[in-house]
Amino acid sequence: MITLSSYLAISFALFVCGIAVMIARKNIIAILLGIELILNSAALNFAAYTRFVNHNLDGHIMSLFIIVIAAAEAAVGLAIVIRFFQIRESIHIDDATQLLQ
Amino acid sequence: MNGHSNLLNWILWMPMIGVLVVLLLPRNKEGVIRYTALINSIITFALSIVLYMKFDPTTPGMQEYFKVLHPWISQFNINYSLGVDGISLPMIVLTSLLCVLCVLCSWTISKSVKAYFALFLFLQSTVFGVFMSLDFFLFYVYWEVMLIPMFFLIGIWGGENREYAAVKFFLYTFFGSVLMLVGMVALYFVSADNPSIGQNTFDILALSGGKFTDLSLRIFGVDISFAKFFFVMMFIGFAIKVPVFPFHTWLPHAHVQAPTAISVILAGVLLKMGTYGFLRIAFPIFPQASVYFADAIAWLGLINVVYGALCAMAQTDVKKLIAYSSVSHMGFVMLGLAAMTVQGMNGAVLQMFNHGTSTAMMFLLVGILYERSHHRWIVRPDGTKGYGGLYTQLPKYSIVFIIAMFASMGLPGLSGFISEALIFLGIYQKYTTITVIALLGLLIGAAYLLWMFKRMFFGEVLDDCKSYTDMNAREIFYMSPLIIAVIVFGIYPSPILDVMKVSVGNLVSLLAKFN
Amino acid sequence: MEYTLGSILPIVLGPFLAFAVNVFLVKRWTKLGVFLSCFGMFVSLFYSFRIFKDFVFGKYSTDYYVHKVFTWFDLKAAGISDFAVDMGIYLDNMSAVMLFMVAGCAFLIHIFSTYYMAEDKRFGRFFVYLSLFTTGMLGLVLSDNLLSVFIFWELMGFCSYSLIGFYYEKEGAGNASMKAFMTTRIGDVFFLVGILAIWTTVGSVRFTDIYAAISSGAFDGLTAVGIPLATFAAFSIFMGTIGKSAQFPLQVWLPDAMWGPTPCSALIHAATMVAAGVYLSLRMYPLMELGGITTFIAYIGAITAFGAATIALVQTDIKAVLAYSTISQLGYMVLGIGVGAYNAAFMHLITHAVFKACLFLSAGSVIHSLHDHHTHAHVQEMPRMGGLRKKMPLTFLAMLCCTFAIAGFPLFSGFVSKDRILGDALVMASHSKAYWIPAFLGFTAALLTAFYMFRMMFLTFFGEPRDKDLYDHTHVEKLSWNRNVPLLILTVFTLGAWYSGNFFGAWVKVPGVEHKEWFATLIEKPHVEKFKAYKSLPFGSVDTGADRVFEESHYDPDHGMSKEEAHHVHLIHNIGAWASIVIALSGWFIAFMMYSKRSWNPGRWVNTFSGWYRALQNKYYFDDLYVKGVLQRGLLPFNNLLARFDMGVYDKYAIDGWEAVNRFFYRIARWVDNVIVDSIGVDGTGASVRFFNVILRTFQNGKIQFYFIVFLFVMVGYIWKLV
Amino acid sequence: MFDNFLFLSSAALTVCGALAVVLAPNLMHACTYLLTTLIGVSGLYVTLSADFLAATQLVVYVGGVVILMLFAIMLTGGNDNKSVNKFGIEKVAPMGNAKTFTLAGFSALIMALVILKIIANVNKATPKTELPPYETTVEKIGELLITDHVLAFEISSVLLLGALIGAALIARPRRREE
Repeated sequence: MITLSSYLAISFALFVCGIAVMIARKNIIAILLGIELILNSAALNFAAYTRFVNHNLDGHIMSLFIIVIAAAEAAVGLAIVIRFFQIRESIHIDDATQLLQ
Repeated sequence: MNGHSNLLNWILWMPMIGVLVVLLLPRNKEGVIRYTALINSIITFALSIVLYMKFDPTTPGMQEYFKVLHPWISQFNINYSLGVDGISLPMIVLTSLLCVLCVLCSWTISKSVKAYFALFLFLQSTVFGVFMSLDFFLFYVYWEVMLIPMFFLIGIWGGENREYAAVKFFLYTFFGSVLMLVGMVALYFVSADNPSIGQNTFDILALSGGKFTDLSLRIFGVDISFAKFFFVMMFIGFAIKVPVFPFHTWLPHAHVQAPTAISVILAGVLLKMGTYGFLRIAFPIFPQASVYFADAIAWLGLINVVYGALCAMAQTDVKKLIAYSSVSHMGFVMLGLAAMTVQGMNGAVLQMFNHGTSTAMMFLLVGILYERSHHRWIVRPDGTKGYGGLYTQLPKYSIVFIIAMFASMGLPGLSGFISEALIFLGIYQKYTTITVIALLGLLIGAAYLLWMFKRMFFGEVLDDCKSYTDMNAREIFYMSPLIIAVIVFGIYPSPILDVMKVSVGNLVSLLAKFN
Repeated sequence: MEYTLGSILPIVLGPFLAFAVNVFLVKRWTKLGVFLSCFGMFVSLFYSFRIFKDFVFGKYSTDYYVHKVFTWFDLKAAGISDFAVDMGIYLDNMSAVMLFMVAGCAFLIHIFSTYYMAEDKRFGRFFVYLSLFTTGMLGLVLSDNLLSVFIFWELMGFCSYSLIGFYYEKEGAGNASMKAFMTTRIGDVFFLVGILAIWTTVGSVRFTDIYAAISSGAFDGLTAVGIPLATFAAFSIFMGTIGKSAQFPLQVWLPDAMWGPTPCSALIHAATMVAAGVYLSLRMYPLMELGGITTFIAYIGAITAFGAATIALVQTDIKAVLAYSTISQLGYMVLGIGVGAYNAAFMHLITHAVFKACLFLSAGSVIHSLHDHHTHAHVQEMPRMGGLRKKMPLTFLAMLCCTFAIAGFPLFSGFVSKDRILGDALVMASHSKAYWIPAFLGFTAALLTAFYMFRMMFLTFFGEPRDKDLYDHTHVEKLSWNRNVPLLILTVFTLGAWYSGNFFGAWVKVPGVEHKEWFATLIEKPHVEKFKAYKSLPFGSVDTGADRVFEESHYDPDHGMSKEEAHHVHLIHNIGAWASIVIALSGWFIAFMMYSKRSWNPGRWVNTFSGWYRALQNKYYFDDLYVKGVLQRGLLPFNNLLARFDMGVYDKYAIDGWEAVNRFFYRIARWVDNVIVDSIGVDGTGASVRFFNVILRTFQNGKIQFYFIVFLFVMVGYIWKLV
Repeated sequence: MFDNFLFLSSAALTVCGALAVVLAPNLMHACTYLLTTLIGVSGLYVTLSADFLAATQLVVYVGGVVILMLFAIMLTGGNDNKSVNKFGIEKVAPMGNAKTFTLAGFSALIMALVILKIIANVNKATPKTELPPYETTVEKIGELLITDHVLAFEISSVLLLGALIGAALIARPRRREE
């Protein structure tokens, strides 16, 4: 029997994995991968709730926007990464310490 | 007159429309941007003339016909409320007039034209906001927002020491407005306890009329009259803008460093915002305290007159000299305010207008000269003459300069005289000694101007000056409205006096109740 | 005669419209502009002559006047104020005479200027100023109140400034014009104080209202800055006279004013503007009397008359001599006011205006003719002249008549007026010891006047030419009408007969000749009581003053005196008159011996009194005192100090110092921080310090992931609380 | 039945992919595993009757974002043989070490606890209702996008545009000054 909880569980797994990636990895692109995971988990939640709780399509719209934003974020984020790489010749997250100064 | 008019809204937002249009234009179309700004300011001026025409000079107080009132932040009873009366009308007309001329005199600006005109029009709108607001909060917002374009206009387009001047101007006025803010908030909280108001409000009209005479404050265990305490706070806030003596030092820096058009707006309009603040806020809200402090205001005004004039005499930089002369002339306005008589107050408001025109002329003229010579020294730091024989070299320019100079020193037949005579007549009734000393200030006022004129204009033409060209058509064009204003209002001041005398009389009678 | 707008206003509007139009014509249509100026002046002369005729030959009582008012602007607000500033026209005998004099002189000088200035490159501009100036002067004469007097007064000051600085290529012209304006402005400022005092007390500055207020005692018992109000106001207004009429101690500007073109010196600095100061004092005479400053006025006048005459003794510049003689003569007028010779002072004003204008015009023709071919400049130095009477007989004639007039020779106008002043001074001296000094100075000055004027005549027109080269280059004077006609007309009016029905003056009564002086009949001190029930007419209405029907003049020199007193006065007057004649003749004689016959060597005198001579040449060091002493040593260093204080000390430390104060507080805070943190560390709580330190350092490590973890945990905690 | 199969397979794909992303030692591989996860999520959308979302997921993520990432990985790898950059740091960034993985595990565990607590509550609170039948959502979403959510739609379009331009601007190689 597929219920809301099953979707939530999957989304939970995605989220935790995303968190883990974000913390464990030192590579900026890998961290971006983690962010994608987290975003997907959120989008999945929306869709699941739409299906099981309230039956209008607002959740879908929300998911759609999340996808849009994720795409935008990926584009800008990767651009920054590339720029960063051009400057520092590295994509190690601990090199990005400009905030410290 | 029945019905209702949105004219004030139009005047207030017209420059903002201009800002939008300018921002949408491409950066390299400088000509289009200039003409946009010019047309916009001319439309604004035309609207203000319409306002003047439709204005009913017999009504004391705010004109119902022009009132604009919309709730803004209703949780705190803050309204977007605009109004016009005989005191603000001359200022609105003056502002819109000067802005047209300033756009014309900024024609030669070449450094990021788009940003300049956008900021300039923005500044114009905020100044209108100050002169029109009837809500203290709105007034404060405009008062503060005005600083931002001013800061950038001085800081980017100014002279060699512009950052210092801009920061100084900003901090100085900011300090003053913080004090004003304290007063404003205090009034807001007190107003609910007042039986005649009954709710927390920022409405200037509701607050005014001397409703806070009995309140007292306890600060460090000492009872202080609420009105007196906050009057002093607001006094400092406005006095910085005027500027009154101990707070005057931002003015020479800002005036000297600012580009010509901004100096004109600074001296012509912004200084008047301070005295306008007294007339609109400090005096009506705390009439008793105003009367109590009248002596002090008069003495401060006197110091302004004499100190400004003496300092002006020692200056070797033309623009600085005129900046100090502004200090001196605003002292006359303060004297007129301190007199609190019909003649004095009317004279003060008239002087606000007249000083606006005459000092604008002076600054514009110095700007014209600066465009030719790229320096402003009467006597250079090494002791040689900076200018000489300009009379021979620039005949038209000299004639206009003479008119501006004599208007500034109050020659009868030119605009400065009537206002100064009225101020003196008003102040003499109360303070004989102060009048006599202030008249000496008038004497020194003539001295430094004539001395400057003599050093720059008489004698043989200096070699440096031989390349200067006389005023061109554009310059004559933008000087001519001021020349006409200075002469016409010197001979026939009634067009201004008639619109303001009832409103001013109203204020005087309010103050007289507490005398 | 009924006066309406149309018959009075053209007097002022003529020159004013000429000015207004001329401003736009000055560049292109210079000739037309000049013509317009002269035409405007002619219109003005025509209308003022009509008024003059009505007042002098019409059958009006001595105190007949026309007064019309209109509101200039007002501050009327219902229930709050009814303040209004009224302007108006006031015509009485005095202003009628004055009007005619001003318009006449101005017209003639306009005509003369078309000759004198024709070759000047700023020919048109000169007439612009001249028209504006005449507007001011005529407006002043027509004014009915002190405020409009002040307005026109300042307007004239501006014109005077512009005309003195007319040759603006010269540095000296700039200095002179500034000096003139500033010095007179000192007086003007006091004048304004006086106006304010009167306005506040009386509620109006109309002459008639002031007279009424004086008679009703409005000034009684009031004080201002510690002295009686009437004295304060009178003194302030008299300061205006001192400034404008170049009286001691503000006399320094008038000699420098000679930098202007000569016709302007004739009009402004001899005939009209400087006389306006005296005119003001005459108008305000009741106030001066009430304030009790007549003795002071007499002293000022006498000192001025004497001092200026002494300085004139050593001048070599022909215009400078005339300038000092102007100051000296103005001193006489002021002395006349001081000794109560109201009528005589005004008469001297008129006669002096005529002969001094003529003198200046003659001097102008001399200067214009003498052209140095080496420096291409006009020559004004008398030592380079001499023997000019052969080359310019007409000028010589005119100047001679004027010299007779100013020296006080019988039959000429100066005798009639000046000797009355001296006579009255003598009468006053016989009453009060305080007046002996003014009277004595007055007579001495008369001697000096005769001397220096004849010295000028001898040096210029007689003897052999001292600069042969210059003399040879001088043309025989051309008979151009626009030079000669004004000179001749003015010369004719230097005769005493025009002013007095009696060639020997007023006070020498020839038996059987009726007392017929129109001047003495017309001009009278204002009787203030008469103004009590006074009403002014609005401007549009027709004058009904003629209803105040002809009334036999009660003027009589003996009026109100006892018989013995009248006898005494006559006696003294006679003594004064004969003394004057003797003095004038002896002045002529000394000059003749020194400069014509050359029997007495003036150099001996110079050597004997070398200290005095130097003092005279330096104008008693007044210029040095004012310029070097007061300005350069006093005011300017003080100003520099103040300005340096303002920017260098006050702004730098008191204002910008706040930044330092802020930094100071910041340092204190940091220091306190360090000390407390350190001391706690020393006290053994270092662990905690290190702990916080570690925490802080860890939090600020700049690692994004760390921030992320922290953020995550905080959020988690928050959600935990929430759920 | 097909539902269940689809759900189970998609879920497996998703979870396994995610775990692989966490554990993969090679970035390229991690990216590929992300691809599987995203495809799995797309399948889950299908089971949730969100056909439009599923399609979008496939097109945008699988077709766009992951490709972008692959490009980025390739661009940042460097084409020279040096493994150390000018700052002396390894060029190919480490994918994490034992310490970081411990930290990550610890954090994830705590997160998991928290989220499980939330989910437990949710599970109790959600009513069990009859599921609506599968139907196409494209039409309705389209309608919603231009009616109720038109503002958000427009803003997101502006956002995308801005992101596009911004990304192009940021990543553009600059001319060297010298």
